[in-house]
Amino acid sequence: MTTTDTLVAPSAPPPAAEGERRNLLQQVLDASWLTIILAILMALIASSVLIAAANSQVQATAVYLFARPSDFFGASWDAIFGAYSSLFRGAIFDYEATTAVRRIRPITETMTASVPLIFAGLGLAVGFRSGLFNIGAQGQVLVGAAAATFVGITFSMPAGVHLVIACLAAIVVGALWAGIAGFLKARTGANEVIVTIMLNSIAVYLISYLLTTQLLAQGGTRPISPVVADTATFPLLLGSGFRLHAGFIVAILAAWAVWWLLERSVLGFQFRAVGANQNAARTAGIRVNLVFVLVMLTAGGLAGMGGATQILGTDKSLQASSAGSIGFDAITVALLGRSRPLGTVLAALLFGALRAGSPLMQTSANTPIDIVQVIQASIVLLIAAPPLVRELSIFHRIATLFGYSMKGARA
Amino acid sequence: MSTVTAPQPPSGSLQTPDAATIQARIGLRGPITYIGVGLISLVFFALLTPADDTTRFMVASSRDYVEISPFAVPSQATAMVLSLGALALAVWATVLTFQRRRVATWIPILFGGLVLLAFLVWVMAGNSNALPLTILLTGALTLSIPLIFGSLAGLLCERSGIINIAIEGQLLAGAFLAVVVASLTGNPYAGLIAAPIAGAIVGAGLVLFAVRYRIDQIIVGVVLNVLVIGVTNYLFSTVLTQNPQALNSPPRLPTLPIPVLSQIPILGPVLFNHSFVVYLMYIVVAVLQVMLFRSRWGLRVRAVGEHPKAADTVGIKVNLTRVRNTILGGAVAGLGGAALVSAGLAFTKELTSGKGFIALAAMILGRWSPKGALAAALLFGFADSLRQVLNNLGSPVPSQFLSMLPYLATIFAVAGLVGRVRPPAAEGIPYVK
Amino acid sequence: MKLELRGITKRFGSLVANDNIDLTFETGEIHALLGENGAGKSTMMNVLYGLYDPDGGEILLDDQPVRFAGPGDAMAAGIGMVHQHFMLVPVFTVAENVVLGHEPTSAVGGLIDLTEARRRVKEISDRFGFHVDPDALVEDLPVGVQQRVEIIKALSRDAKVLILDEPTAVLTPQETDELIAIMRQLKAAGTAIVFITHKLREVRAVADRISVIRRGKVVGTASPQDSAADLASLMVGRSVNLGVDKAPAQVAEATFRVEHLTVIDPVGTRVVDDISFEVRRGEILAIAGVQGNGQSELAETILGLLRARSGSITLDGQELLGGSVDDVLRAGVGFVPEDRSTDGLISSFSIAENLILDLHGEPPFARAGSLSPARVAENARLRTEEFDVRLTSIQDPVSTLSGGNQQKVVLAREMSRPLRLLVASQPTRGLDVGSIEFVHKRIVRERDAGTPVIIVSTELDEVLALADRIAVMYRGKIIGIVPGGTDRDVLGLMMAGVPPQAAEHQAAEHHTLLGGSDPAAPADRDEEIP
Amino acid sequence: MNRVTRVAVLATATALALSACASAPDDEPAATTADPGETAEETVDFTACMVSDEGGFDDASFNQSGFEGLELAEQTLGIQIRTAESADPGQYTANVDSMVQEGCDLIIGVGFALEDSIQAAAEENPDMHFALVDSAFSAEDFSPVELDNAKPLLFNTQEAAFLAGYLAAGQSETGTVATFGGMPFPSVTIFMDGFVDGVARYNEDNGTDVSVLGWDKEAQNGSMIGNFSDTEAGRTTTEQFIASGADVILPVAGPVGAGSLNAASQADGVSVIWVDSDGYLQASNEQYQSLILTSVIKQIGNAVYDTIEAAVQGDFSSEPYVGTLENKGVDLAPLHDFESQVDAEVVSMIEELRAQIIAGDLVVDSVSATPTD
Repeated sequence: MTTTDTLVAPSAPPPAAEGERRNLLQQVLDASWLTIILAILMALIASSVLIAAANSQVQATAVYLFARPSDFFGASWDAIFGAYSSLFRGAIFDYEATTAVRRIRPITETMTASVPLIFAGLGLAVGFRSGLFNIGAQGQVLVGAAAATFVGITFSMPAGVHLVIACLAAIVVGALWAGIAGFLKARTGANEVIVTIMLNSIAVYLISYLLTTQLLAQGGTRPISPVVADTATFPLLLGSGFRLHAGFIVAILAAWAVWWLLERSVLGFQFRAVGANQNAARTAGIRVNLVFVLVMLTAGGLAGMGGATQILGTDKSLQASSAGSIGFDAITVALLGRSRPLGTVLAALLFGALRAGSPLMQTSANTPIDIVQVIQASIVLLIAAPPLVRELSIFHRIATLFGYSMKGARA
Repeated sequence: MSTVTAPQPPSGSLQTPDAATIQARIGLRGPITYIGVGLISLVFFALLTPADDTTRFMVASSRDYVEISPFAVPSQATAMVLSLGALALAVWATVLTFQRRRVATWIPILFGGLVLLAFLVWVMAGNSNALPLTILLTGALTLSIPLIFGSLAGLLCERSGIINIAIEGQLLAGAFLAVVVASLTGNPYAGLIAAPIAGAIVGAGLVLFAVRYRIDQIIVGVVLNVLVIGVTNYLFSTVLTQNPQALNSPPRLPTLPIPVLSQIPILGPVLFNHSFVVYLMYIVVAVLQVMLFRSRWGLRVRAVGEHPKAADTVGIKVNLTRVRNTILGGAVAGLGGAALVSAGLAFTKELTSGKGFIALAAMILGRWSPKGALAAALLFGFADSLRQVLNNLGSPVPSQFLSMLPYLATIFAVAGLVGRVRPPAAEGIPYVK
Repeated sequence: MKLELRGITKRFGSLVANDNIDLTFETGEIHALLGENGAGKSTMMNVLYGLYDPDGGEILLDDQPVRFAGPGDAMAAGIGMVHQHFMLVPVFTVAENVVLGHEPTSAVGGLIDLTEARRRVKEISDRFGFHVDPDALVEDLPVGVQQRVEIIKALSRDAKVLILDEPTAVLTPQETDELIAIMRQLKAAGTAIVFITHKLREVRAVADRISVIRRGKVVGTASPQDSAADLASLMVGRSVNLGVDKAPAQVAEATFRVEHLTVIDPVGTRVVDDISFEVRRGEILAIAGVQGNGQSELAETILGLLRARSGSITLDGQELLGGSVDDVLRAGVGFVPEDRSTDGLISSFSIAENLILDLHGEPPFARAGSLSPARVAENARLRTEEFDVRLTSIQDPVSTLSGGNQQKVVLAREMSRPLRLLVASQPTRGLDVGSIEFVHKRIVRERDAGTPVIIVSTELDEVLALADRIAVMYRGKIIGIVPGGTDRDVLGLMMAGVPPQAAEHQAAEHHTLLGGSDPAAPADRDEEIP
Repeated sequence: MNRVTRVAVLATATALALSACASAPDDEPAATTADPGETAEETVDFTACMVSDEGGFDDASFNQSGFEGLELAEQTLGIQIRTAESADPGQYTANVDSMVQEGCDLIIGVGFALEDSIQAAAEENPDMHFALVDSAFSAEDFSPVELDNAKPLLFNTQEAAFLAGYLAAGQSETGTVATFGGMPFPSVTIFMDGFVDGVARYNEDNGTDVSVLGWDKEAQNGSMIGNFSDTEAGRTTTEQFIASGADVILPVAGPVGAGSLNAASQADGVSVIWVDSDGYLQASNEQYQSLILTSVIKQIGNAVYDTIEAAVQGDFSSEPYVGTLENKGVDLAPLHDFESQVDAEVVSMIEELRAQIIAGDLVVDSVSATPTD
């Protein structure tokens, strides 16, 4: 016998066209863009408590809060404003900078930082849409970065060709690395969440071993690879004053390609079908196990390419920790982007901004860098739970006075 | 009304003699694996070992009650005997498989043990240091304690239908609070009491989002891990580093050797010479094993995880059960965090370093049962302990590869030994009335 | 104990599932609730059982208003329910399932007293002659026995009112007879029985009182003596054509053959055991049998979802075994799966996408790996029009459609290409009368176009309505193949494993209450509303 | 749920209120705007900046040592400081760049990992000064490069570790000593190389057979925790060393060393050699002082301070600083509690070796040492 897990109302929700059309207030307040903006705002507000608490002056004034509260609130405001204005200056536009280049450089830094996140996020999004929870972008980024580095430091080729070969190597190696998890899932049913997590750790040890060998260190004594050849680096888009490189354009193209793959291609149809209902996909003649492998290959290839852009675009040399937190941030990026290519790009830009802005937040406002992680996690949690956002939102509370119904909202 | 004979005679009469003898295909994966591994063991661990090497073992450390001096064995001969024994078992298992008889559980366990011993003999062959067996085993137990608590936490949640990916965060939160409370009070047991509270809070967050807002439980878990890492890092660098003496120097949980039992040779020091948290683990595993499968509470929890609607129709409050279990699970994971720092270690950033995920693997490998989780966690603990011992004594394998050992073991376990397992049927699906 | 519903109203969004319902259930009475699928019977019972909170109205127990916050309250008040989809935990034993929620515990630590649990099962089982092993795992039991476990579960809680929701759907006629005997026994013991069904024959055989429900409202009461046609029109709201119009089969050559097919599941059970049969062009072969006797596995093996251990399956001389599902579909097999929501449709996909689910890789929808949204939409417009699918937009998720319209989407897709064989499992499960008529008509039309058709159904009514020949499966074997229109008692015995000849003898000796040769209603069979 | 939340909020608020009842400071609010760090007589218009590697400034290791030097400079020289912690290598360049953006006068990168970023920034900003801890600058083919505005701060740690190895071998009762590292980085293994050589020298001098567990200098392979944070692994690793007979342990893994002290405290006669700074003087090691045999000191803080001081005075030079026994840039810490327990012969021999190394008669080599000439 089969088990039915949920008691489902005997009919589908009422068709929107029928009868009571939701009024404008309801429509606006339930819109997902509003939820997203509110979620980001709320996460920033929640984090500002931590920012204030970490500030030494706020701590000092808190001791005599009741004696002279103005000190405390003034100091808190200064701390929070200082932190967020530095974030803005570091990530979007530096109004305090002296040269024009310096002023607009932050936004290009945001774009640069978002490139690997876009790639890895797209890879994960493909997996999520296909029902595979791939936690392994971290390892895939790293092995991809290593493959690109290997090509970049070992061979000498004409510019352009060298870059393309290095990227291809990264894609292939990243794909194969992820493919292990896909293959094991298809053949033995091994849970991909666990296998990919384990592969992340294995990748780190493997690369740190290779960094002590001729293969990646090429005779250096430090566990850092040599700098990749100029012929293998991404060309800069805005000249040497900026780090923004052509990888950004490739990332946007990749987002478009993933959109085409998922929405317009036969293969993508199969990916989505497997993601939405494996049984129905199998009954419709789709080779589900093959799809598992193909999805992981695609995801790994994209993540590997993300690793390549990190090395060939910005870092130029490889370390065991070169993947940083790209792979893990990419999970939240893909979730935030609701596994849609456009959403992923926008989410990656947001995370890129947090990343680009955090150094200045530290140096200029003395804000602990760990705040950024808290902000990221809070944003994703809130965005995943629109009802929570609506419950917490003042706008929605006020709107209930005018007949807005939170329950009527669709999640 | 009469029955007209069907166009074909009923299938029974057409049955060819061999049709009845057609049976399910014999699974060849088992025999091939056994014999393959056995042969590898024979060739690499025995035949390729220099004949005059010896391997030294140490079965007691200087602190033990009974002193046994280290002894040496000829490497090749010993590995040979062990490998041949393993091969014999492999053949036996193959014969059983072909005769369609069940391969008893002790066979793979003994097989694995023999191959492992052969490996140890090989890897330590010619090494002037003795392999400290008791230390290896004690290390395995110590290293597996947080994993055991973690996987118990996982199965408490999953048996009620909530996927708990946030074990890592719960361990970390538990460790953090344990350190702070133990340091502030100067009492290690106070830390042990506080840690479950921190874990429970993370569990409450998980279940809040999973039950009330029905968000994908894997997503919540992943994000909660990030959040806990962020918050503990923040608190560490802003609060703990300001005053490490008061906030980050927890006292050690004292070692309480159990009288008599701890004096048994080999087993005594390995099992009965630990701090309270280890004995607590024994108790929690035993109690959970009994409670989960024999008690009213356990029956209801499992019903909720397997078929929530059926549970609901007999008056069991499905979501309340899930909330309770997830919070309880979080608390158990918090204990694991406390165990991690029970030796009186200071808190450092991300000190759980992925143990929560290995605990998750142990839970799956242990098939969602407390004793299975115990066995699986011990296996991972052993892999980790082995890595340390070999690292310390010097081995021909680079340290990075030894470091991969626990992770590789996990993949092999999940892919090879477990394959398609049957999780609680309603796992991960929000219950909507 | 008297149970009364007054003005019960239950809404789901804008849909009113129960509209101001008044009903009374008396002690020692079998009260039938008759209504077609989706009429709101189950919703009402879930309200009564405390699973749903009503939006209006009240429940009275011996004239005292009561409120049930959950099934626990309802049970405490003496209401027991046997759900249509059994509420049993498959991995638990019978005893564990029976005591779940009111477990006897020993003194120490809340451990379950299994001896006492077994005793409870045995006691009730013996009292009614159920023959249920308390230590058997529920998932290993046949459905008929599972149902008895459900009844034991209700009785062990001293149910004074027992609600049976579509209890006969999974039973053979003989098992149904046994169930009716049990119901009468319980009635005599003073239990009020609420019997929910859409089968006229059963209602007339056992009910003391009949209330008919249509579109969430009680539209009238009837007596068991009323004619089937009257009951049917009261239930459906219009006069219904009770049979399937079909011309005699124009049988041509056999193009589909199954020979010595054996399928063994991973546990080693022979789920399909050395089966051979053939289907000819222009005929409908029904595979009948109680659920779980290998019919689903047979259908899935034909499609290539399951691997056979031995034997062969040929279509137009081409071997299908060993090929992938895709190969089988390409060979011209149309497949309507048993459970459309899990296997037939992807609920989050649009109607248009679901209409090309197994054609998405073929021209004209795909060219060089790229899908053509225009062609997909065009196809959807044509098909939904042809199959009269009621929808708002072809881009809406298919889950927004009603069950009947969803099934039409599946049929429209499977019949939208030239077929060499149609396999339809449970094609009308859970549909309303209008949809059933439509689906049956389309299947017959496919037969008349010369396609061999296999219908897998556990509903004898459907089998009898459609089949030109009937193959009865029991424990993985085909017990016999008999012509369409065979006596339902004979079929029932065959479904229980009795070979055709013996079944005929036995059936002649013991007519069941509802049997085809029941002299009281000789013409009943053709009037059956499936 | 809501009630619980409310109770929790109330409790927190009460706690805050109780602690917030102190009276405001009497002096003018100006006091609150003054930076508590600005205790120096006068402020100098000079900003020194520091970027950490992944470890962060609270790593109880070289980042922290560097940071302490920076703080000292802030307090005594009256300069402004800016700091940035890096979470991963991808941030090195961005962090260094944000320092450039902030208009720092001197930017110090801590750790060999920052070489590329510092080098690139130094080449781009010839008017700014830079310094790099633990690494020299090199061209793509690993040939050393000298920059006019960037100063490498290097340490011949192996010299001090050599003395520590000699001491350990002399102190060992069991004839076994041990060492382990955090990760196989040159700045880690340089300690282990020197240590192994020191033990070998002792054996050579005394005809003993003291063995070193945990590091094989030839193969450059040995015991590594795999990170610089898992103190529990440090503890169990040390326990295993102890069980294998080791009684002097040298953990080269920053805060993980706490795990070694913890394990040593549970055994008789086991001592630990601390690294980077004098572990005996560290507050967090207070309860374990009696276990710390000595420390292999690497004066990063001093080097940082000196570099800043020179830059403030306008004497910045890009000439590499190399910490040696000679200039006390690396050193063996005092024996403190072990003063009376160590064989006087061993102590005098160590002094002799120290003199030999300073004089250049004895060269302690390590593949991890940066060639400086």
